[in-house]
Amino acid sequence: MAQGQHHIIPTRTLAAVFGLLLFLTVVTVITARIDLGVINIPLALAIAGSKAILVAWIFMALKYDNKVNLLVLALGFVFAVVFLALTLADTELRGNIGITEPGTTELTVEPVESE
Amino acid sequence: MSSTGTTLKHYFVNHEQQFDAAKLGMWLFLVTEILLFSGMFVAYAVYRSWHPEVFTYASELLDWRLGALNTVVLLASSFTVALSIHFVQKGENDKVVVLLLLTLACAAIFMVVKYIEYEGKFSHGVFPGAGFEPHGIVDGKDYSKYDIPFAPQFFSIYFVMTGIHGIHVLVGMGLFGWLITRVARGHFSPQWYTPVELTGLYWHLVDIIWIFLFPLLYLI
Amino acid sequence: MNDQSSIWLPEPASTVAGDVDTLFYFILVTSAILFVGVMGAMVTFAWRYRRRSENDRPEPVQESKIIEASWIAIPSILVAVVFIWGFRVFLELGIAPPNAYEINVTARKWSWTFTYPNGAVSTDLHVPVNRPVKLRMSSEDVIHSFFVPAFRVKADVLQGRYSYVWFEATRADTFNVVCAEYCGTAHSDMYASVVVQSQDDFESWLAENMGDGSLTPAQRGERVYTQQGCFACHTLDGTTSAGPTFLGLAGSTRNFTDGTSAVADDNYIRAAIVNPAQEIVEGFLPVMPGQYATTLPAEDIDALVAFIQEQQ
Amino acid sequence: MREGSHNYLSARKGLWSWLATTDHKRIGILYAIACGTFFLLGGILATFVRTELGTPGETILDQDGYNQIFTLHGVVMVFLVIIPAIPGILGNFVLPIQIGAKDVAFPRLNLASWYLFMAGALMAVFGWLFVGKVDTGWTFYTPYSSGASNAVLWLTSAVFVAGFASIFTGLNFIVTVHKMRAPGMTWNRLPLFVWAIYATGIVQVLATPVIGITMVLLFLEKLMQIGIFDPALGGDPVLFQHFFWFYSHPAVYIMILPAMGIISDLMGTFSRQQVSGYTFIALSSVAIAFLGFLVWGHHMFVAGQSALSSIIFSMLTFLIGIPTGIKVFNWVATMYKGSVWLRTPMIYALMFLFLFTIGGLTGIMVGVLAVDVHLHDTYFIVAHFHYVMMGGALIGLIGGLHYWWPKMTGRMYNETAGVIAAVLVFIGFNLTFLPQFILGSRGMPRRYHDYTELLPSFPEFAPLNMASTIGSYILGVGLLMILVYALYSLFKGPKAPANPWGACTLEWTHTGPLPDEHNFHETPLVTRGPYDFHLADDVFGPKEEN
Repeated sequence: MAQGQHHIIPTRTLAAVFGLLLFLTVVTVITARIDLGVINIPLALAIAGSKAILVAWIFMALKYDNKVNLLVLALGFVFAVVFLALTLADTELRGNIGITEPGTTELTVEPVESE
Repeated sequence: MSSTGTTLKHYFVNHEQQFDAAKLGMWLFLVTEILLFSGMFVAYAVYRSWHPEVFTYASELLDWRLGALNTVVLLASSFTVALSIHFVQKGENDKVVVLLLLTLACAAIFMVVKYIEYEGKFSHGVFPGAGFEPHGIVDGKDYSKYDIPFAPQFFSIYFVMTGIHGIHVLVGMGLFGWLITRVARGHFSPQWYTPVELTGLYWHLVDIIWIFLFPLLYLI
Repeated sequence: MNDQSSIWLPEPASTVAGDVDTLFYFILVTSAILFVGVMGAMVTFAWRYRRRSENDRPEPVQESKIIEASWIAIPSILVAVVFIWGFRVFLELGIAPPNAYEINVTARKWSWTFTYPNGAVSTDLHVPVNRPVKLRMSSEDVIHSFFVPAFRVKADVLQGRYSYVWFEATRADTFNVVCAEYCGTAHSDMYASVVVQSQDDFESWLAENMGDGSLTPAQRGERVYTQQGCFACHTLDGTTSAGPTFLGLAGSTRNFTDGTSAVADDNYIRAAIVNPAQEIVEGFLPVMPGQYATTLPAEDIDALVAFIQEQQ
Repeated sequence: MREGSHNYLSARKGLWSWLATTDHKRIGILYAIACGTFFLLGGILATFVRTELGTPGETILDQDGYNQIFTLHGVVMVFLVIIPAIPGILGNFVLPIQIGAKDVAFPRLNLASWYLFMAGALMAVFGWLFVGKVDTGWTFYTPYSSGASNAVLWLTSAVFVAGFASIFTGLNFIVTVHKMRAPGMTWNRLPLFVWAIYATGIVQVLATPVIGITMVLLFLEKLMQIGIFDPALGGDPVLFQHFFWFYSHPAVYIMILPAMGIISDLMGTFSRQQVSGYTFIALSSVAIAFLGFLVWGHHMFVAGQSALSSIIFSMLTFLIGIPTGIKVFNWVATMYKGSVWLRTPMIYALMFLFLFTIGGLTGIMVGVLAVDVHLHDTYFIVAHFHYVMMGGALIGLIGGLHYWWPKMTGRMYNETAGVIAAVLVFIGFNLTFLPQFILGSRGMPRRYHDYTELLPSFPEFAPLNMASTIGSYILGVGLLMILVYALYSLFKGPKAPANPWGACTLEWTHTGPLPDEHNFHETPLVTRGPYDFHLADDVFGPKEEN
């Protein structure tokens, strides 16, 4: 199979994806301007995530490619999230086991009576 | 990648294997870029979760209009790169040169906008790290009001992230310049266009990183 | 099992040390048995199946599923037991009893200082025997680590944050304190000793140390001003930083962002420390941390107020 | 097979044929020379450290000198020897031949990796020698490292540059294994050494970029005080430890997985038996590569991280401890009903099993939350990681070097010298590090220049340290002996036959005494597994009915 057999992505698809990306950019700017409280960050991340998936799936031709490349990209993100999640598991919950002043111990383990 | 077009390296069985190998190698390199930036996103996330009010307050100094413009410019450059791969697969090299020039132009605009942003900040004392002492009034915002604890952290992370991303854009521009000269000299054909494809993949990833950077820094 | 002091662990001298040692010996013995078993198998196989002739080719061996299943299950169970046991003892190590006697520890490049609630300061840690003691530790520069091998307790001491360690000494004796986190040139000279005394010895030491140790409230306020990092936002020389300067603050009238104003007497200053977000002075932002109400003992706050009032 | 007139060594001549080579075998030799020299440097530094600690009080180094020496010992041994060595030397030389390929997927990138590695290495050594002697330890913990002298910038950029060599090597091997296997070389016919290098490649590609960004952030922290890690500026030093250990724990799997690959091959060849649990070992290598990313927090149980994250990290650490243990059982089971041939490579393989099992079991011990509070940052940890890193990865490397020495140099080394050196290394190693377990559990802290103050309540520190120092001298002598007879064999060693060990992986069965420049004349067709000795009639002649 000579190199030329590679799938050529039609320009219409590329243009459609580009349009969708621009649209999503406008959406994310608008939604960020209005204060939606706590869902502001997840929403912005969701839109950015979908834009990223669009770029990867079509522009980077993952759709037409050997799926190992998709696995490699997915692994990249998975380990970035692992790094983030376990670091936040530390930074978010610090100092609540050592101090027994009232109100600071979220872990409901009553201290062991020293015999 | 010798210049005589469709050379098949002796250690590969056929073109297909050589092309797939190059692509897998590029994807693995892109994963290292993702993890490089993941470090900075973790720093951003940790400091934002510790000081959300300082981050939202300090991000008011970033001009989201320029950020949005940069996003559109990068998306456009991604689009032109994707088109250039489309036409190099069809062998219409003249269109490829135009499209790559357009991509280079977009990248240049991106860097100019970034220069304007940085210039605006540096001139008012907003530096990463120790040099941070904002002053002056710019379109209604009194910069000296932004000198609060942990604001330096926000701007340090902002400058490190956009700085390293900017360096990647510059590297991309260099690659496109090199690519344009080679396309002009007719090195690529529908049978062999690997460098164009790989540079395109690299550029799309630089765009994806900015897609995440823009909302996190400028909008929320 | 945990009282004999074998060559492995120093003589236990705290309540929690016994549990740690039992767990340590359990793992040590199980590992030893496992190790001897594996090495025994290795040596017997190596000897029994040694090569007889140059090109003999043994038949391939069919792996038995039972052995494979067992050498997955047994280590998993062992490891689960050890994890849960370790987790329970870790909670014991982590949570200090509420009635613990609290002492402040400050680590700096290459020495320890211990400050007692009554203001006594000493370079050796005197503690009463059979009473839980909790150490609230912070460092003035790099990371150190407070480690008393006899008590089996250790915690890194960080700058700008408190870390805690608690123990209950069971023997009146003197034990070594070492720094377990590399902290520079004289890391290996950063010694102190824990002097465990009977209750009344401890009290008499405390009383007689109280004399030279106590400072005037203003001096003590100044130490709190530096230790708590107030200098980061409040200067003493009149220049405004993130927060108002202390120079000339006492007695001046303060007008607030909501238009009201008040004279800065001692109650106002105390309220500003304990509940900063309530009234914000014109031209400043509500960014002062609010945890001083819980983290600063009353004497420290009084000392700070005295210190601020002195800044004229 | 044409006689050796045209093998990879004699095909081209001259220094330029080495410095500009893209032949994976020559690049392997280049790595061998580089890593060998750095190992010698690291070893000399280790002798300094042990001589200083041999007797209480100041012996040959003052406090600063001692701190600087152990820092360079750490940096050289970790970043310049044990991480690049096995993938660089044996991975480069053996992997392409074992899968029947003519070369790696990107040969020029392979050479570029060597130059990047040398650039990083020279920056580190030059920086330490001339710019300023760094004394922060190889872990560069802030705020000490961000406050120390500017020489730290040299070491951090050296680690950054050398990191890329590791990334590109890993990337190269993954693509090679995916795309360039010979016909018939299916995934379950890959030798276990190839599986191990493949898994290591995954770790190298996924983990090394994070040490890159950590070094950049430390560089900026030091240069511009960006205040991310320095608590004086509002940063958090524990965050630096998260960044550092997110790379450095997977890095220990970059060190040990290739050695496990070597041991699997050695056990197979020298027991002339199927490696027991082939699929388990292959898949668990890849599983360890991924699980290795979940456990870094067990370095920070006392560092002030939240209790919940310590508990999570401890639990995940045991998840990864089990497959490693089961691999050891499988290796021992390989010898069952085999035909064990105790030559030097096999002696090192058995020594690996002995030392690595001790290292692994003590690893479980310090993975337990409560026990680690007492043992963290003591000599128990020093002994543990020397047992797994030196006892594991380095002994594995030495075994591998003996095993592939005939194929790399066309010469046989002296067998009796090999055995004597192995015994010396074994005795020296155990005498050095077993006392350190006891030192550590009794409470002697790490990185201590002097322990005279502790002697009154810990009198046994002096004899234990002295024993450890004597042991380190014996170990040093043993290792030097290997170097001597290895160099001797280069010139005076007898010519090696094409398959001296009766192995049946491709590098032994399908190449001459010295492989050709392009490994094979025609790409081999693979018909059997790597350890199917009972089918290997081409190696042992027709099977006589006994």
